Amino acid sequence: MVDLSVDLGRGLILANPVMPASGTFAEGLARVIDLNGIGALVTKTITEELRGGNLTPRVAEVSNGMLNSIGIPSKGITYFLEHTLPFYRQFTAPLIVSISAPTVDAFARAAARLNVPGIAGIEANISCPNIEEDGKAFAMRPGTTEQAVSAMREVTDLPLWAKLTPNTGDIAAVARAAEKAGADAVVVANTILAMSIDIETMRPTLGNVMGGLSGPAFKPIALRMTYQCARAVNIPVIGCGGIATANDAVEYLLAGAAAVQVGTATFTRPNAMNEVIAGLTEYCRRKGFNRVTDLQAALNAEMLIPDVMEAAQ
Amino acid sequence: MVDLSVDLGRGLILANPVMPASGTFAEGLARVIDLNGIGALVTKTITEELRGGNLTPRVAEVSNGMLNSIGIPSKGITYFLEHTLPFYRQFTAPLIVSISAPTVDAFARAAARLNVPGIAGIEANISCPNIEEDGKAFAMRPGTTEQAVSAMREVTDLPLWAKLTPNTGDIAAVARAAEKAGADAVVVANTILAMSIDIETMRPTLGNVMGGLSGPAFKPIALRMTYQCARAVNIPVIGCGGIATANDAVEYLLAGAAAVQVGTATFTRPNAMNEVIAGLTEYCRRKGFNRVTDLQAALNAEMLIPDVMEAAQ
Amino acid sequence: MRQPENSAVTPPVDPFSALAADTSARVLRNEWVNAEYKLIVLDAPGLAASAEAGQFFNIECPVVGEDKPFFRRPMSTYAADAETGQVEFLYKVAGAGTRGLATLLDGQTVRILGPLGVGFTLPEHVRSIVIMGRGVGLATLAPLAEMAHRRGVAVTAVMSARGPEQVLSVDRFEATGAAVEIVLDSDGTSDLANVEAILRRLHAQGRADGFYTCGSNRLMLLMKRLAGELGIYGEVAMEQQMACGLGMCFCCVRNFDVDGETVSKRVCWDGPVFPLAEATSW
Amino acid sequence: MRQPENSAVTPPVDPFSALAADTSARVLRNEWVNAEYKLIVLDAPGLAASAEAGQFFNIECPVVGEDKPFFRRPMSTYAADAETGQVEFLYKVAGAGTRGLATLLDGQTVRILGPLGVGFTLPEHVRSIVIMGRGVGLATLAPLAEMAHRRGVAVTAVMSARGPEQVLSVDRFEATGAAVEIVLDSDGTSDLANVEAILRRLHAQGRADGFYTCGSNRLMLLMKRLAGELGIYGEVAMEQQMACGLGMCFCCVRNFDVDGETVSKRVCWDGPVFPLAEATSW
Ligand SMILES: Cc1cc2nc3c(=O)[nH]c(=O)nc-3n(C[C@H](O)[C@H](O)[C@H](O)COP(=O)(O)OP(=O)(O)OC[C@H]3O[C@@H](n4cnc5c(N)ncnc54)[C@H](O)[C@@H]3O)c2cc1C
Ligand SMILES: Cc1cc2nc3c(=O)[nH]c(=O)nc-3n(C[C@H](O)[C@H](O)[C@H](O)COP(=O)(O)OP(=O)(O)OC[C@H]3O[C@@H](n4cnc5c(N)ncnc54)[C@H](O)[C@@H]3O)c2cc1C
Ligand SMILES: Cc1cc2nc3c(=O)[nH]c(=O)nc-3n(C[C@H](O)[C@H](O)[C@H](O)COP(=O)(O)O)c2cc1C
Ligand SMILES: Cc1cc2nc3c(=O)[nH]c(=O)nc-3n(C[C@H](O)[C@H](O)[C@H](O)COP(=O)(O)O)c2cc1C
Ligand code: FES
Ligand code: FES
Repeated sequence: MVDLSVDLGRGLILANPVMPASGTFAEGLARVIDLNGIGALVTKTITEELRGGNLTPRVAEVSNGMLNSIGIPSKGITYFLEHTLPFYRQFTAPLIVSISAPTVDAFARAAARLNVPGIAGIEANISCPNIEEDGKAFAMRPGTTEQAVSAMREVTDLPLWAKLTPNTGDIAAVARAAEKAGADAVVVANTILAMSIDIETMRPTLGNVMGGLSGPAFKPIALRMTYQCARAVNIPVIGCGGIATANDAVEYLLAGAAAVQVGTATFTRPNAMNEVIAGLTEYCRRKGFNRVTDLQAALNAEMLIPDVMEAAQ
Repeated sequence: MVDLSVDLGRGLILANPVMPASGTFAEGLARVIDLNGIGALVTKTITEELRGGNLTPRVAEVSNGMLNSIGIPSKGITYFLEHTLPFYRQFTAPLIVSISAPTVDAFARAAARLNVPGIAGIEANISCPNIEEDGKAFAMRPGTTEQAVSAMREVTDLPLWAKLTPNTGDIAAVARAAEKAGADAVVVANTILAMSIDIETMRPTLGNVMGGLSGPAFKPIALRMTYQCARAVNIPVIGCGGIATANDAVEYLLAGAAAVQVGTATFTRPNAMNEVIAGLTEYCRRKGFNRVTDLQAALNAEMLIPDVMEAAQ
Repeated sequence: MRQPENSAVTPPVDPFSALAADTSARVLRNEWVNAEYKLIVLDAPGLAASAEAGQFFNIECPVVGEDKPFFRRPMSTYAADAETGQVEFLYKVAGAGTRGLATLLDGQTVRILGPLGVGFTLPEHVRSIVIMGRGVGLATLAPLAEMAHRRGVAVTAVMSARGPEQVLSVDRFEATGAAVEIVLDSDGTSDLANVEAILRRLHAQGRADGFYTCGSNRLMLLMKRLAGELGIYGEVAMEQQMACGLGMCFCCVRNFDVDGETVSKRVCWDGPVFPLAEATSW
Repeated sequence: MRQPENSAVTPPVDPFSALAADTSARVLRNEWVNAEYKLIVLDAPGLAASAEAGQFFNIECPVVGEDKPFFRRPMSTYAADAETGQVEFLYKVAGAGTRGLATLLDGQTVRILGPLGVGFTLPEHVRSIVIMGRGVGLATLAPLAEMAHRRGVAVTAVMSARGPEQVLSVDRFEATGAAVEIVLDSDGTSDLANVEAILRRLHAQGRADGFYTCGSNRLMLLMKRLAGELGIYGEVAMEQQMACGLGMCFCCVRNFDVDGETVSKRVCWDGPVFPLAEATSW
């Protein structure tokens, strides 16, 4: 029997390390798969206020991946607590609520409102524009990351995860800032900004011109960032980006992730998370690991050389 | 007849906007295709000093792309001028020499040595580690970019291109710094740092652990950066990243690129550049463009909204 | 407050029962019905075959050569029979996904996720409806005619097309006993004024206490205006690009007019069938 | 100095003549020769069929299901006949690329880039050579035996394998008149001491003024040591992962010992055949 459980800190123990990525999961999946098999449930990002989201088209296909510029349409936290939360209370898997806000204070206000039964943790989507800093995302810089996370940490005892953006030059520094500010885990990473153009209409394929790349095409980048962050911090790193199979999840765990999120893959294979869980068990069994957490230290590091940002050139 | 010629500044006019990306082209291609059909020839990056390159394995396959950690093995500029340059002198396509260096001064020294017949321009690969700044690549920050480019500008009247790295949080700012320092064009972009792990051996697939992602998987990211840079500067932007077909090249030109570089595609289809050139002509004819340069202003911008770094979330 | 302890290994309280399934369906037939459309007949027992009129499936299209569809493609149920376990789609071969779909041979399998979304409803008071569609919209409406027939609701089908070859599934409508009126671009009968005249005549004849439409923005707007003017109940089946088909990604939104307020709804989740009164131009 | 002006539109001075081509070759046969190896015979006229012993091709392997090889795969020329225009490869079905290659059916096409690299040479003074290979290395060496035969050079082939089923292309060697000695793991004859004894005997008999090897690091090191000791000329065909196959990417480097100095060379460009004296362990 392989032990799949993982401890993500502050008393939050998941039955297995697999959960949905924010914005790629909602109530509808319960029509198709048993949500109780999943390690945790993570909501689409919500905001305090009502928000509309972006222009359509909001998604586009690219080579082995997708672009999205959904934005964060949100009915607000009050609506969420009254109408959405009760739905999730029927499941045993712990619920992580993803929140976002345009200012440090608004992040704290939003976090404070989630101290209610049925919410097991908060994922702060700090990959969103900070209107007090020219619209640059909080998670683009260590300083603004630290401010946002600290402000939330002051108002909540729930497990608090910081979701980082890949659109930064030094994600390890941002992860360290989140750790320093009291985050219990970092999620690595949100989508990377990208674009495509329809050469027949000569228009961008997204109404919003640019959008985030996700899916298999993004995996090697997010995996690298997961590896960099796992070496930079002592809190758990939750890997996310292009995971579609158990093999992909194993790569992330070997890179040092404590758990993984499956996003885009659920759109094309609604049962992807369950397949990842089953395949992880099988991999551990075949390779002789009794605990899935053993993978975190199993990377064969004998020839690892110092971590150079520009190994590539 | 479609006019494919492009003016890249400082008197450098190419017969067509298609050229190889540095490090994906060498003398060997002349065995298979006629190099005189190509818009320009761009060498693998050379350095002043002898360099060995990285450990093997140096490449790995990923989903619709590849990772490389070749490094910059180089026989030095003297060897290049004596042994390699004469080979390229037989072709009519202008030769661009890619150089790299570990310090600002060394960049200037290298650039100064290229004022010789048969060299039509310099591409400065500033995506390499700056040993005076903790090993961070010059092109990761506007300041170090400006220093390196200015130093080269002082010593050469050749067309001078700065090749930017995608491993930065704000590539448009870096492009502006290059322009300010006197670059005649920016090349967008070098490979993005990535990783993959062989789950059977539990080792990184690259000897160097991390390496650069290139090929189709990278295209939407590099295209976005090309678009951002083209809006940020008035010098030509040369688009590079995942271009394998004429349609890909058209996307870059519509995004505002003046010319394009084809890299990884040449490894899998040695005739890729010629196919891109032929397809570009055909596209222009079909769409009624007399000059390929007309594409640069043809993006249907009626619904373009302001450029937000985090359009994705 | 938070409840991490009990959140781990407790088994599900109720046994799970799905409302939709990702069925690996076997191709029984995949044939051209005219120059642009193919009909695919699948062996897809279980939940899939219980699909109702107006519900749809999200279909995994095969990768073929340069055609590499990443998303699934939404398709209305053209027919679903819980007894035979067969599900059918009528589709227009357009881009990468449908070109891939068109290559499927008998005996191959294809994953179809469904039934999805909210289908057509026939409120109690509705006894005689007009179904008006164009192009592939008629594929979506055919099962509605059969549903109406089973409920004893009379149907008039107004079928619009470019020319006679593009009129799809007349036989399906006629088999339900529906009165069929065909309007064509090729002879000018499909122009809006004429269609409006037909709809007013049907209403005057007492044959229109429900309007149902799909496949044309122009026709939808006409029906919506007349429905408002004449106080007729109506529904419209909408299309929008989709990724998940399950209400998760919010890519498939359209604007609706709900009591004078503009509201964004997900076509895959709140629809694809919506009250005609709420629909806005697309 | 720089010459942008004249650099633009001047037509090429000499008409271009290629030394290698990316040939779209048609599959004539693609058959299993044992449990692990397949032989593919291609119709590939033009430059491809002019490949010489030791030269290789970079082959575009088809995408099949989950197998999505991105790079081409290098394969030695197993046979190339400029007259018939046929080119053959003998390959071990191992990973994603070769599994894809194995699915090719007669009549399908496959792109093969070549001939590439530097093949075997037979210096003037060499009149009687020993060819020693193991596994798929024998595929690389078979054309050498034929080349030697054409030049009137006598050949002894020492063929090493796990068991009798893994000995490949004995017939090819025998057809050239080569003396064949088979050494096997299964009967212990392949152990290094025995092979060394065989080589020393051949040398003593005057049958070894050239050593040629491929496919085994162990055997290569043995031959290198003996060649050094006995003053025998030698060559080895090397393998290394490749991307471009044309000397452009520098991924296929190995270290060589050139006059006591460690030098990195590209297997695709400087090789794949190298002087045995320069080879180092891989
Ligand atoms: C609920 C619903 C039911 C549908 N039922 C049918 C049907 O029964 N028969 C039929 O032929 N078509 C139907 N469509 C339209 C069908 O989904 C598109 O024709 C199909 O997605 C086109 O895919 P493609 O790969 O051929 O085109 P491409 O142009 O390659 O598609 C590119 C992207 O745009 C999307 N897209 C393109 N056209 C449409 C469209 N009209 N609606 C939604 N997304 C689109 C694709 O799904 C894909 O994501 C339906 C659409 C919806 C939303
Ligand atoms: C010059 C040369 C000639 C060769 N000739 C033959 C031949 O005639 N017959 C034959 O069966 N094999 C030959 N090989 C080895 C052959 O290239 C590999 O077996 C093949 O690339 C494996 O690909 P795969 O997709 O099956 O394996 P995978 O493991 O999926 O390959 C993954 C990657 O590793 C590379 N790789 C794996 N094994 C090797 C290897 N041994 N050498 C080089 N790259 C490798 C692949 O090319 C690919 O890039 C030759 C190699 C070289 C360099
Ligand atoms: C349609 C879509 C919507 C998303 N919405 C959110 C969101 O609301 N909040 C968030 O933090 N991340 C959001 N993401 C990012 C995902 O959570 C995830 O970080 C990213 O897609 C990479 O994982 P993947 O490749 O497995 O999809 C969204 C991604 C997609 C594709
Ligand atoms: C094997 C390999 C070697 C490369 N070497 C260099 C180099 O020496 N200098 C450089 O500026 N870029 C180098 N690059 C980056 C390419 O020039 C190009 O920027 C990148 O690969 C993206 O383009 P592509 O997707 O078309 O390959 C290299 C890329 C590859 C794949
Ligand atoms: S398609 Fe995802 S919400 Fe409708
Ligand atoms: S394979 Fe590219 S240099 Fe050898």
